[in-house]
Amino acid sequence: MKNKNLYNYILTIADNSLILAQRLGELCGHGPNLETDIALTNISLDLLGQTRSYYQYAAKISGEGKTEDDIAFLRIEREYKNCLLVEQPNTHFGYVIGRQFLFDVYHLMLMEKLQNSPDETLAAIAKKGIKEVSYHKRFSSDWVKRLGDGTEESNTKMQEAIDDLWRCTDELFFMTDAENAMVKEGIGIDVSSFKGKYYKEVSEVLKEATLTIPENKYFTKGGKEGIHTEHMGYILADLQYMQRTYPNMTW
Amino acid sequence: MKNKNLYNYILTIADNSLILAQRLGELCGHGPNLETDIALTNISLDLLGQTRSYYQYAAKISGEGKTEDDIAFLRIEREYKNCLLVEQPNTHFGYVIGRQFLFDVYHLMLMEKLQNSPDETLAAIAKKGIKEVSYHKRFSSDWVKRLGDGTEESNTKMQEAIDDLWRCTDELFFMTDAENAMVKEGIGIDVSSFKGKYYKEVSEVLKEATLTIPENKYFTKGGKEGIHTEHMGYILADLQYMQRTYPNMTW
Amino acid sequence: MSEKEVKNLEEIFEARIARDEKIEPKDWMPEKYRQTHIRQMSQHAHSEIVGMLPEGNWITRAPSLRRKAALLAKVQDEAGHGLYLYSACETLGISRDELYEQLHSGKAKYSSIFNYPTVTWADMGAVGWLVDGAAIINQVPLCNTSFGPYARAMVRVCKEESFHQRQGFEIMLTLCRGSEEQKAMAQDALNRWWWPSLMMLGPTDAESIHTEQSMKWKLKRKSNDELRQQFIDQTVPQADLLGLTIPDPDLKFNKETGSYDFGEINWDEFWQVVKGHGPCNKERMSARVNAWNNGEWVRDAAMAHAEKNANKKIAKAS
Amino acid sequence: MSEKEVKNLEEIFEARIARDEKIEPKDWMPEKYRQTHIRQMSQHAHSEIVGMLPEGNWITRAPSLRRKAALLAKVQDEAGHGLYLYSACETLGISRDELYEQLHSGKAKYSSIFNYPTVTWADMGAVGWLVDGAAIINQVPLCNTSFGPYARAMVRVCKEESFHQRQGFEIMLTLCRGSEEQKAMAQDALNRWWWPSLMMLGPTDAESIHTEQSMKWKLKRKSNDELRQQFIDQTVPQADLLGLTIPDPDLKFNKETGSYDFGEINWDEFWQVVKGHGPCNKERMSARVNAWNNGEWVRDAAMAHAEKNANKKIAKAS
Repeated sequence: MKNKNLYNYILTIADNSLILAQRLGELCGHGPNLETDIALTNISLDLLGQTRSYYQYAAKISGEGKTEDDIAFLRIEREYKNCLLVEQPNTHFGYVIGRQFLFDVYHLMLMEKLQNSPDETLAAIAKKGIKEVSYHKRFSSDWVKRLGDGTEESNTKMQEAIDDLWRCTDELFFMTDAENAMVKEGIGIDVSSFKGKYYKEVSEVLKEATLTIPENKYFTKGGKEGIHTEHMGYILADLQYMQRTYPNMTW
Repeated sequence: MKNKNLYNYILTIADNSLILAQRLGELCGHGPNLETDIALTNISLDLLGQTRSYYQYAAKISGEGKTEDDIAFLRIEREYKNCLLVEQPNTHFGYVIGRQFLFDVYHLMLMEKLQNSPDETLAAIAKKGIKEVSYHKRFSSDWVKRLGDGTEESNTKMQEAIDDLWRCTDELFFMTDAENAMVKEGIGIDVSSFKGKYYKEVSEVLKEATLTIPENKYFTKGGKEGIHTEHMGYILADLQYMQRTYPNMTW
Repeated sequence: MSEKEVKNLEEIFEARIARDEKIEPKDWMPEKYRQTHIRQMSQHAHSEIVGMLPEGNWITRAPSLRRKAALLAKVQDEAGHGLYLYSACETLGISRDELYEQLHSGKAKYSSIFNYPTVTWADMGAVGWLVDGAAIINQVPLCNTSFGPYARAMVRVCKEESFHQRQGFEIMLTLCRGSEEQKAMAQDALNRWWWPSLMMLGPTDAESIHTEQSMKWKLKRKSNDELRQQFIDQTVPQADLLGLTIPDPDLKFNKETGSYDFGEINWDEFWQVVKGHGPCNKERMSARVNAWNNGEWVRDAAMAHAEKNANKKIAKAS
Repeated sequence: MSEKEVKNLEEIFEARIARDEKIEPKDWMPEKYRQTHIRQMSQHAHSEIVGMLPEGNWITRAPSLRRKAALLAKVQDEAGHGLYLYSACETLGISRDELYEQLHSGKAKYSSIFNYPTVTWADMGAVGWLVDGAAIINQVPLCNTSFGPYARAMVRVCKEESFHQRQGFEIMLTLCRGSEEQKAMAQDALNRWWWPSLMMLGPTDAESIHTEQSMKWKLKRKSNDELRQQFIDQTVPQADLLGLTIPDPDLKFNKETGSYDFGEINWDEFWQVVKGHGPCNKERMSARVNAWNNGEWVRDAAMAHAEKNANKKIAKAS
């Protein structure tokens, strides 16, 4: 493959959307009310749409006759490059919202930069994505505030989720080799450049939600380099089930 | 395949052991105390051992160069012939015990008949199995009594599990085509012959456990004909994960 | 109101319906009309919500990204249908919480078809093709029913359902044009969903209650048996197109009637499922009740937060 | 007891240990001896119990029936080890519930290695080969430790561990003789488990506390660094046999010492994991605490049932 770095760079972004969409897909029909059920499905659909655009592009540049589905379904676990944050389980609604919020703030900042990439395809996907991700962020921040500044129980639960998920935030700004290479080529985004802005914005929302900003300085990482949590294998077992069981078919 | 009926007959018995072993395997390390953890793992191991003997025999008579693992891992869902009872989830420990108990009573009665089958291999597997299954039954009946005649909470939970699982009991005595054919050949067991005995014995234990014998006369079936509950797909997604992802390898 | 006055109002009301005028929530209506509509619309809404579950079961396992997105969108549409059907109910003076309470306690029914498991991917095709197909036949006449909010909701629902139905058929078509395994999967799904789909059109006319009154209020235009015949006549040629066999040895085109004769329906099974003893009744109800119970703290928090905000605004204004 | 009497008892006690006599639970022992043994044995027991989790993670997904059975048996052995180590602790006058309480509250430690995730099937090989390998090196000397119940437990534990270690190596060997993907999987597992395994032998001697006292009581025979060197010297040739590369560019055989020199260990990572911030500390602890909490009603029921039975017997007897 000629553009190995670009290919990997695309997956680093796209796999987040795929795995988060998959996690949200598990919830469909099980939300706390119809309105949130619909909203979360909507977010899942947006993310899936983005995933497809990225993978179609990656498939094209791979030059190996790959399809979006080959990329989505036929890699081994170590080849998925999503961050650990998006694979965290739907422990309770606080976790769903916390995960979404901590990802959305990052995601929007990334899209805002990426829309100016000289790579026209990536820029176009990002441009379209900004509208969607802005909505996601509004939804998740609103719910962080509702749950944080709701009842005592909801405050405890929201705080628990934030405390727990916090250790996955640092990885968002870890630069993989593919990212560094694409930054060098002027195409990719130096995510570490908006790390400070990220924590500032996140902290403001948490403060408004009357939540405590975690002080934990220990973080986990590995996802972006393909070393995932023990949750990932089970996600993939379901995700890949059909393609693995019935290979080489049209659906 | 020459012995298609015998082959299917073996699977009808063996798949129960496989799927129940798999369900018990999920629990390993998560039991209410070490002693039950060890005991349930032990049962899982016994069942897995039986499964292997059956599948090895089935592989041999299939005459298609199949291995025990091909049979265990490479069928599609509709080809698994286990009853619905064994695929029921580990909702809580009462369900684990209830499922085990309702199966063990049946299983022991089946083994006791099967040890006299003129098919020497089946008779030998059954003979060995009797010792194991007797222990399973003792363990599960004891726990039904402990939980039934324990605290108010445990009584409620055990009753809930029995009430819920009851509808899966009738299927144990449903005769598939393969079973009928093998009964005709004098090799298979007419399970319907000990249905009355089964409900009598189960009822006695439930009574001793101060539990109410369910009066529900509506039952579900389908598993023995390959139509499973919605749980089954997820069981198989995990069970088959490695063999489907990495086909044709030695482990 | 005197008995005579009521009688008078009722006559005016029935006359309006006869003239095809729409009844709106603020209009006077007989109590029985209100109750019947609450019952039918909420049953319909519940069916949409419970109906999300058998299809939701395949979202994480859909075999391609395109199918996954389409399935997500479909299940989301169902949630949307539920939402505006509940809203239509609410115009008759019952709250959504009360309606849920009726569902969760088993007092309210939902379509029995959703108590069957979705066993393979092909079920996503069969459900769309057959279940949505039968639903449309039930629902199209309701676009002209007498109660305005219900009629308007049904216009939108039917449009989306018919999209879903085509999508389901297309899944089946892809399978039938695929490998042997795929075709077998499609046939197997048809085998399992055919009879329950026929039952979806309701009990035979002889057993059906509510019919006469419902006809007058345009909640029903044709009898269950007529609708069932329509469904069969429409579906058999589609099965032929797919190259699939309808699992009914008695199915035969009748040249005299121009319709298909068909075999006996297992009504015992129908009533067993209706009474709560189908393959998945318990699972469906648990899933709904769990979602509701687990969501309580979230709904409470949203309410508390909204109150706090309202109080802040009042404090600011004063 | 006077100070002098205590001093006297202590001297007799130390002399017994020096003569290689076993101390038994009913014997007099210094309080510090008791406490140190409770701490070390319970830490060991906790490690067995928590250690069930990373391997338990692959039971449902083991790639063959034979491997599934072997893995189940192995995890069961670990539960067994936990059981008799807890029993050995109990002989020193602490209950299993108290020991669990110490684990669940984070007061008691367990081996840090179990805070790493088992990412692929090859990890079942690597854990057996490396982690059990390192454990044996730690534990073999304990078969001759001074406290009788601990020494006897360790004899059995070591026998089983060395079986597990061979089994782990055999998994690796099968992978290394397999396809390219399998070999890559094995190498990847070695890459991830190598350094944590070295850390398992404990902090460098300079940082290690408790050492001198432990040597005297035969809770330790060699220093951490000596044990680590022994592990490396034993394992490198095995890696060669497998055709795998140890992920340490500084690893080199030193002809003078007859041992392998090796690169610097990332002790920051070690301390981060020890302090509770490893990749899976939270998951492991939640799994244990959840199992315990979810099991409370079961344990209560068993107790209540036993009491009822005992009362019945008394009633019968009287």
